[in-house]
Amino acid sequence: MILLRYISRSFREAIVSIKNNRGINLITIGTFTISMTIMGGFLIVYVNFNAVINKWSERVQLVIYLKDDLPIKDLDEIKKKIFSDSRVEKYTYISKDEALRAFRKRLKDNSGILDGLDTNPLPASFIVTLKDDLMESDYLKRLAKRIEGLKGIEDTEFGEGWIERFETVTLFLRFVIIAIGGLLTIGLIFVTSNTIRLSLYSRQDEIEIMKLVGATNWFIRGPFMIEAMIQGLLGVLLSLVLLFIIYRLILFRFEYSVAILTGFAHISFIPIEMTTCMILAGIIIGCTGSMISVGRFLKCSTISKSY
Amino acid sequence: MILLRYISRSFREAIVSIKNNRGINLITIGTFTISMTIMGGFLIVYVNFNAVINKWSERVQLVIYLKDDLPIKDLDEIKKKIFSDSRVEKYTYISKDEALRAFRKRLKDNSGILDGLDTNPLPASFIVTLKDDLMESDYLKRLAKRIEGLKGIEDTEFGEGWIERFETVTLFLRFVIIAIGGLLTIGLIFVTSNTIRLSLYSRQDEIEIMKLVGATNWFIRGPFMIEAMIQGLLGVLLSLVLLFIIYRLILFRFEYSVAILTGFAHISFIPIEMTTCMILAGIIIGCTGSMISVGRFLKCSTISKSY
Amino acid sequence: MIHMYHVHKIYDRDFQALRDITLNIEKGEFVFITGPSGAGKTTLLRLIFRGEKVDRGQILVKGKNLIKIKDPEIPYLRRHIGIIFQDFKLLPKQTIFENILFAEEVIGLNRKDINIKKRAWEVLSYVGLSHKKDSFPLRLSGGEQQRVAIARALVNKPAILLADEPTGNLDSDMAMEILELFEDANVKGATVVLATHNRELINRLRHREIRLNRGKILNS
Amino acid sequence: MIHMYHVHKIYDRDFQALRDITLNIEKGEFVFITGPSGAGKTTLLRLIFRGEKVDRGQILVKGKNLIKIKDPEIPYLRRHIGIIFQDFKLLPKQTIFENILFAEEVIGLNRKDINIKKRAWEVLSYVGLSHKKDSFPLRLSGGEQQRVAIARALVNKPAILLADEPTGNLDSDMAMEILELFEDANVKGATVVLATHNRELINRLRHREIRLNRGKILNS
Ligand SMILES: Nc1ncnc2c1ncn2[C@@H]1O[C@H](COP(=O)(O)OP(=O)(O)OP(=O)(O)O)[C@@H](O)[C@H]1O
Ligand SMILES: Nc1ncnc2c1ncn2[C@@H]1O[C@H](COP(=O)(O)OP(=O)(O)OP(=O)(O)O)[C@@H](O)[C@H]1O
Ligand SMILES: [Mg+2]
Ligand SMILES: [Mg+2]
Repeated sequence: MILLRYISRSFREAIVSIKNNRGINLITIGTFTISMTIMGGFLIVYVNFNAVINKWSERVQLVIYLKDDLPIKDLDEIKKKIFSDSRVEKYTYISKDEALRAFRKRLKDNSGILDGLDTNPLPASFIVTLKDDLMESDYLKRLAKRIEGLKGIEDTEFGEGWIERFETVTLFLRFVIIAIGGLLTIGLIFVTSNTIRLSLYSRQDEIEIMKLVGATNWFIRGPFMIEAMIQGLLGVLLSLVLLFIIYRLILFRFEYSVAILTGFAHISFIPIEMTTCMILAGIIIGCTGSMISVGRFLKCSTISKSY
Repeated sequence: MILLRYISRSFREAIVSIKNNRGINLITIGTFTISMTIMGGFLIVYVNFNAVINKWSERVQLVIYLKDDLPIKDLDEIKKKIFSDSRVEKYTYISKDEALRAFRKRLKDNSGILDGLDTNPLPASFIVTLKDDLMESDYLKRLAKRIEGLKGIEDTEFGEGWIERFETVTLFLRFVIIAIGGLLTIGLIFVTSNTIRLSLYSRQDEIEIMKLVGATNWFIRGPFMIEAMIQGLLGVLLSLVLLFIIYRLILFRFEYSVAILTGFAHISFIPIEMTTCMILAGIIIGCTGSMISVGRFLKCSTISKSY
Repeated sequence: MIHMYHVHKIYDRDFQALRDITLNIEKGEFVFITGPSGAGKTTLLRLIFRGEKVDRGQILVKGKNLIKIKDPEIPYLRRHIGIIFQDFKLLPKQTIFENILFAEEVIGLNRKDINIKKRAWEVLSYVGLSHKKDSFPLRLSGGEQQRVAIARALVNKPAILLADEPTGNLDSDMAMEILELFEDANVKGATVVLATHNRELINRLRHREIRLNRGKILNS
Repeated sequence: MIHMYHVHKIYDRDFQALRDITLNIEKGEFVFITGPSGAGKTTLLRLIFRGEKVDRGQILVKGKNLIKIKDPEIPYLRRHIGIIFQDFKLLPKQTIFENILFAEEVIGLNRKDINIKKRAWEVLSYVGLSHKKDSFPLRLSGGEQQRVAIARALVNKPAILLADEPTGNLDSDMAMEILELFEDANVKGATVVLATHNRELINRLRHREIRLNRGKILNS
């Protein structure tokens, strides 16, 4: 009951204070919105980039070129070796003929060159793909090393090497997001604590009177904390709305080009869990910022030195 | 002389105020640093992305495949047509033999397939590149249309179509930079005006006394403006240092992978003109922020209502 | 009620605002603190409600040792003390009735409770202002504002009343009215400590006087 | 020097702090503004130095029409007026000498100029404090602090001295010393307007008294 009254009073006072200091509050909410929009923008890029990579990494594959005229025994040996590896998802056998057909396709209009061939110069091959855990091109390399020792193997090759490149990019993006997120969080705590300090200043007299008549620090603190939490919440909500609008605009304006660029059809919004995290972050940042400044204010402001 | 004294006094007072309100000042400078770092990060990405595209777009070329056994007369006609276009930079003739040699190179290990050929199936061609103005793949298309009508032309083809994709990405990046830049600028103006308001509050008595003894608004304003400009300047300088460190780290950690990714060897820092702009922006933002809050403060704070 | 033993208060490292103060104020006493400007009157009062820490010596207020008191306990100490200043310290944007309610709410009471309102009303009629309960402080005369401040100080029934120059902004007629309120509260049981340099007041009411000068007690 | 014609001042849309004030204060006069708390004394002074705008009527100060004065001109008006308050308003972190220099610097003089320093020193010796010039305000008695405030008000040689309850925080001996300084400045040519509710002062010096009550002039 007392806690409930405490919270409801804090809320009431916070709303009064927000109404009375509309300017500063708008500024803090604006700053929250801006920072969270930047953060959210990065999240959108990250989430989609990750999805693209996952798509692409389906193409991570090991190609094992076989010697011509391999005895069945050796072939079985190789099959067994590949299959016994627990992380291999599937392997496909491509015969010499199939290889030539595929090559012809790749040459498209120039495939005429192949017409004059007497023999098929392309080797038969196994194409091995790994299970889900896609980021580990290292594993693929180790697998290749192990297999290369077997009899009957001409050469091994990896699917394009794209993945390796993008692994670094994802790592890099993740690094950037964490760095920017950290910076923005600190910045936001600064800004909220500043705003709260401003509203503390503008209510100095009231606080002095509270201390005079015996208010506990929590009584004084309550409204300011709620105020900052409301600021954080509103800021984040606004930024989500803004992000969604931007997202729709991008979808509308750039979807086609992004699709050709990434080979991936759909750009998705920030997933719901991350959205929740952002909202919580807004509230917690507001709370932290206000705690800091109210704490400092209560410590240093003594009652009425009217000397 | 008077102006000089005014500025030197403002400076002196600003530095005293910064010393006395170290906490708030650090916060503003920190916020500047963070925002400018984010902004600068985007600029680095943008600048390098642009450079990569410029490199790539050197590959924008129109390939004109010629019919076999073309009479010299027709060949000259085509040459004249191409050369007469003012935007064409150069055109190279590739004979059937050269084409085959290049193809063999592209096939690398599989070039054995070509050994069995009786005739050379590849056509001779002209490769046309345009002058500098690289973003206009449209122009290349129009050129192709015009040339296709001529006698002796088998087909025309473009270099890869990459450029079109990246044009959109550059546009998009530019859009993002402008948007984030705008948002951060507004945010920073907010934050500085807040900080300045805090230092105004903490110097309320002094300002009241100034007004009492007849200080002009410019006299009161001076130190606060200088204070904010120093904050802005320091913030930007710090962010440049930070950016440079990050830049070196990226160079160290990611250069190789970025190089494979972009096909481009060197990542460059923000160019000097943009750096200058950032520094100016810091100062101007500080100045604007302080003007706003001091203006409002001087308007509303009247002298000593000791009733 | 208030006991000080060899209390020292030092400002700015080397300025002795109070030196070696020893005094006892018993329950129900009415004491004047007097002395010229800068003597340390305000400082003495600030020590009592823990607006400032003692630098040396011992101080006991209502049985609590203020040397040992912890920060979270200070509000509870102050609930036993009603404090009144020269400049009234009312909230200008609230009516005088709301100003009183505010003081009740601060100590954890529910402002919507009917008993709380009744108490506020009672204390306002006690200082003779119940008919102006919906006025804003700035619309009242200085004497009336000070009476509101006293009502606020009394509403939580404190054992001690501290007043620092409560009549400094008032002319002598008003000052006498205000003084009577303190007198009355004292009769009803409150311990009153009143700092002033107005000899007129001190001469009118014959109470114990603690004379300070340059931080020292002259006689007691 | 100061002329008011049917001046009205309204606060909060409907509260008449001053009604229909008409008065003339000539060059070199010494005038008391008296009246009970809330009568409008402070408000009257605030109108003179344009701390507040007049709502109706005309007001002329040193030949300037304050109705028509523009914001950037206000500082130049105030340079002709020395203003003194009850609470001294000194900068606590600067010595009293620096406090005086500050007032000179504010009107555009160079604080490093030797003449400026000389003037500050002169005005401090005038109020009898040159020997304490490197003390900080809080280390002085109230009377001394008020003398510093007066020195600061005088340093730019204003034609008018406004004082709002300048002795409100001082005991009567100190009050008399301060009053003599005003008297002296007046003799040297300054027009002095002093608001107070301290009858003792008014009775001691026989000067014109403008009595206010509820915003109206009673007699003049
Ligand atoms: N916070 C402070 N910092 C430094 N000095 C202080 C502080 N508070 C008071 N002083 C000094 O302590 C001395 C005593 O001050 P105090 O306010 O107690 O005097 P007082 O008797 O109340 O005087 P007055 O009658 O003018 O109110 C003064 O010299 C004052 O300058
Ligand atoms: N800024 C303001 N807003 C609203 N009302 C005000 C304001 N300033 C003064 N008043 C009101 O105007 C009236 C006159 O106030 P003023 O301060 O001029 O009185 P005073 O004669 O100086 O009183 P005191 O002797 O108490 O200083 C008072 O009722 C006061 O409440
Ligand atoms: Mg005092
Ligand atoms: Mg007044």
